[in-house]
Amino acid sequence: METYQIYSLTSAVLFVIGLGGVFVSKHFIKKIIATTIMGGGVFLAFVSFADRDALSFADPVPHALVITGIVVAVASASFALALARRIFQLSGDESFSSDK
Amino acid sequence: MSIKELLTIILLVAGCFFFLAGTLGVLRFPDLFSRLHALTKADNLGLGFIAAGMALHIASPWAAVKIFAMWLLMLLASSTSCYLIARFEKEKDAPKNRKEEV
Amino acid sequence: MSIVIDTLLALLTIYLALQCLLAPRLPQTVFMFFAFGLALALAWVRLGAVDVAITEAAVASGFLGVLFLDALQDFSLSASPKRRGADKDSATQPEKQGWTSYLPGVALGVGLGLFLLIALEATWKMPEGGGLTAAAEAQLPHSGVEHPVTAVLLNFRAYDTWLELGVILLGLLAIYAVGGVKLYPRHNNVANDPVLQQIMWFFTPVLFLFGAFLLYIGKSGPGGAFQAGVLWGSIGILLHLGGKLVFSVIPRWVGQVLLTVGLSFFLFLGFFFLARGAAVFEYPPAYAGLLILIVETLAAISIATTLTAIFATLNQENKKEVN
Amino acid sequence: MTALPISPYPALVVGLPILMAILSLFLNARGKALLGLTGSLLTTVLALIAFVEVTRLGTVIHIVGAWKPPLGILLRMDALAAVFIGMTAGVGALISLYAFRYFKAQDTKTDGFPLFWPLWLFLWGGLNGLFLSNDLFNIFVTLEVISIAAVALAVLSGKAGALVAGLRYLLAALTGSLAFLYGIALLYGSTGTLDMSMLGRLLEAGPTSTFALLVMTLGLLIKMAGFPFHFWLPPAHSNALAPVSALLSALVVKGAFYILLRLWMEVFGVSLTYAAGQLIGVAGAIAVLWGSWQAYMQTSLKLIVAHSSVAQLGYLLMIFPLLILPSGAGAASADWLSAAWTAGIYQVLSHAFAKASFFLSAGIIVIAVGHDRIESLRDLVGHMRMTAMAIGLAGVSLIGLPPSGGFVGKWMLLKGIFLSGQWWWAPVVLTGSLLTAGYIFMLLRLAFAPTRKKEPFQLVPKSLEVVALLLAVASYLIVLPADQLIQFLEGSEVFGAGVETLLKGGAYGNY
Repeated sequence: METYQIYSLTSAVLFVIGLGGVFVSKHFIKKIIATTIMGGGVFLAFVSFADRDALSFADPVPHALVITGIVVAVASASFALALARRIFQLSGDESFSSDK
Repeated sequence: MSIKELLTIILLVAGCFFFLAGTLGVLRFPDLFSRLHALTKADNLGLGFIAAGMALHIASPWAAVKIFAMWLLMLLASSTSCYLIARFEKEKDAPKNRKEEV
Repeated sequence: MSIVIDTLLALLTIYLALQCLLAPRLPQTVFMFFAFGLALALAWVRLGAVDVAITEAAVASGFLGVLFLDALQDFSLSASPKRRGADKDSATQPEKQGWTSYLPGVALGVGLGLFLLIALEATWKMPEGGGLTAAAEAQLPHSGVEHPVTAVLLNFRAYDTWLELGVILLGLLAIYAVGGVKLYPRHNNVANDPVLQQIMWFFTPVLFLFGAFLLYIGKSGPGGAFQAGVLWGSIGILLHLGGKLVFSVIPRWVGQVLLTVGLSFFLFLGFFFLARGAAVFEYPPAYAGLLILIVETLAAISIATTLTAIFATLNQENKKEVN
Repeated sequence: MTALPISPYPALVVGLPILMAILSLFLNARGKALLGLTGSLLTTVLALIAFVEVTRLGTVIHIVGAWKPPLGILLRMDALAAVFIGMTAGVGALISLYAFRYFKAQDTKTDGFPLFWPLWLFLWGGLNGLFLSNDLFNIFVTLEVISIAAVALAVLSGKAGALVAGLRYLLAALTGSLAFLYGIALLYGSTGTLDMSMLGRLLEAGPTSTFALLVMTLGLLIKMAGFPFHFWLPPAHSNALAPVSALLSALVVKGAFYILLRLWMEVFGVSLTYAAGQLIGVAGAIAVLWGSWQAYMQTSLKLIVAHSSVAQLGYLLMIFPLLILPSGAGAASADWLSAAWTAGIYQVLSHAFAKASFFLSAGIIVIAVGHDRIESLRDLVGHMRMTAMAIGLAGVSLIGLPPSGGFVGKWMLLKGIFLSGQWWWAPVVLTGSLLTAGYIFMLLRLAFAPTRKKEPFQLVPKSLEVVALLLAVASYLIVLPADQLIQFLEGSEVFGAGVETLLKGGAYGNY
């Protein structure tokens, strides 16, 4: 087993953990963190392929994509956090009410 | 094995030992202040040993300066945050304390 | 040996991710999140992606973690009566329901398990695509920089990076749209701790220098606009926490210029070349290096300002809640 | 490498709205509104020029930074993209006019939600970028621009209900985007390119491409509120401000549909099976029935309209099974393909115009009466003839009665269904139409019913009513150039010949 294979398999596991977390978690912050974990899995997949395709240096395109992706994900997550905090301020809710 | 390598290994092992001790302290000590104590003192020392070991291993003056600067910044940051957490804890008289549970 | 290290690191990452979601209390979740981010950064170093590791440690784990930590004060300190015991895990909630209430959970578990198996098979049996390493290597001399990742980010796929700067700005606008805050808040409790003040004044130039170093080194090695922007942004956050509010000191229009200068200069450059008959973002090779450095500097300034503004806005919400 | 003509317009229609958004940040609330409106109109003009350019030259491209794919990003404006950009321009311009007046009338203390304008211009730039991009990762970034801007617009009112709906929407959209991105990672890993045309040629059938198809389809279904994932749409759309609801339902969900169409037709030619098409068709069919039924059961006007969006999006999913041939059938004999395509396009166009008109009318009624329970429609005809007419026309277009655009869409869909022999979809289309007729006529009955006790109707600016009516009328006017439009679409590579090559060999295009 090569190094990149370990991490690409890990990426699939992380993605599924995050996906499950988004559905199962109750608290807003946990849901947001679950999307971040999902994102971590996706980015790990990209980078592990970059390592596989390395010549004199690792494939730079996935690295650039992941940097872009991380920043985009952080922007969305901080927006989600702002929404969650505002909801808490207004109504005191920490989770969606239909989720029991 | 040259004397340099031997020294590197000794330094790294010592660093790891202090890190381990610090972590053990964080996990096992009863209250926040002693935990902070374990965390910052032991870990700073451990980091110092590891930094010294790495500097010896790389053996280039420029790298040694960088590693030393890294250690110094870490020291500053960790001691400041230790101080701030302790002050926050001291000023707060309420018995229920969230940071303690971490 | 390296296989063992990688396997351990992979298992640690998975363990931390699970712990992060399963931890019973919110503070634990957030601290596990920090640890998860650092483990992921280590994984990226193992995979040779130093740029990504710096970005992950600085933006995803660092900045986002700080935001979560800040939010923690909001959620866990106030014991509002309308709280619904949301911290608890779904399985531990002793509700009086029959076995049918477990059906959705079981179905979800089975579905996720199947999904995981297919995902693992798909990753395992992936054909070799070959990637774009060779193409990037061939074009690298024409890009104006020596570091391939910077070349891809700011030249080959400059359009993506431009849109990404837009996304950051948009994120800030979106946070304003949530409402409940004045645009440029005025602080009322100034932290006048001598140690904090001293450390603030010490770290400000150090962080600035280190950011500038990363920005400049991005031309030839790991580093660049995003990493530098986050470091500079952390200056703003530090000053904000120390009671020196960046946005109430500078005039409003300066703040607006700083927020948008990266995105708008990038766009201006694109339109400038378009007007001269070239494609958007088509830098003439002779000036490419210089133009990229200018774009990166301005982008880093904008990123730093935007991150500071995001933090200041969210932190102010919290201040309002506590006071 | 490619003989397609190069044009600057693809870059301009993305750049201009975002430039205007940046500029508007420097102004005060009043200036933001003025500049926002100017920017919208300028973007509309530019988009129409670009549309004409495509009708004149055929597909035009713009190679960003002059770096050719696979390393660089290609913007490609073909007939399909041109139609979507034109639709965005048409609907967007009218909604901008409405919003300008609406916010002035609605909210005086904050000077009418000034953040609407930069957010909407960002959204517009993102949509145009999405329609033009030929690069999967770039599509992901534009999708994120769209999601963040859309959610920010949806929560603009700042009410708790809107915020909760917005967070639900944002989390769903984030999950969808990341699933989409995961598919991109797998595709990049197995082919080493992100360019859609190249992917279509290089992709080989296997577990990886099948899984990529699965996650990307799921991700886009979440984003376009396809059946099992429609939960976020009704609260988000019904809680937003009127112009925002119109934008969200007319334009934003169409973006995800557009990408789904492109992916299935251009990239995943090899991994598609007959069963996959049937599956997505079933999801669409359930959405049609469930959404229509839910709409029929609602008692508030905006919720009716929002649930009806779920149903109308279901019709869009139902064209997918028609586009995949059963194994053994030759593409040459499949003469229903163009009918199915046209059905999809007309459904998108008519839904965009009719639904926008519907939401804007609902906004007018909320101003006039103060709430949006359906009793508020009582005696609407007596008080606001134009709004009543807009609701009537838009409703008829949603049902799919002639001579509306919705009729062309549903007629073509039925034609495609019968020609392809997949008759089992036909009852769904008809039942959906009947249910739609049920709730539309319920609304119209109220509108015509005279009241004894006069509810106080507030005065509503006439210009708002005119815009809503114009949008409703537009959903009929799109029928007039039907012939030309269909020819225009079939002449481009995606349609007609393009689809057939695709279905034969999974290869696309001429470059």
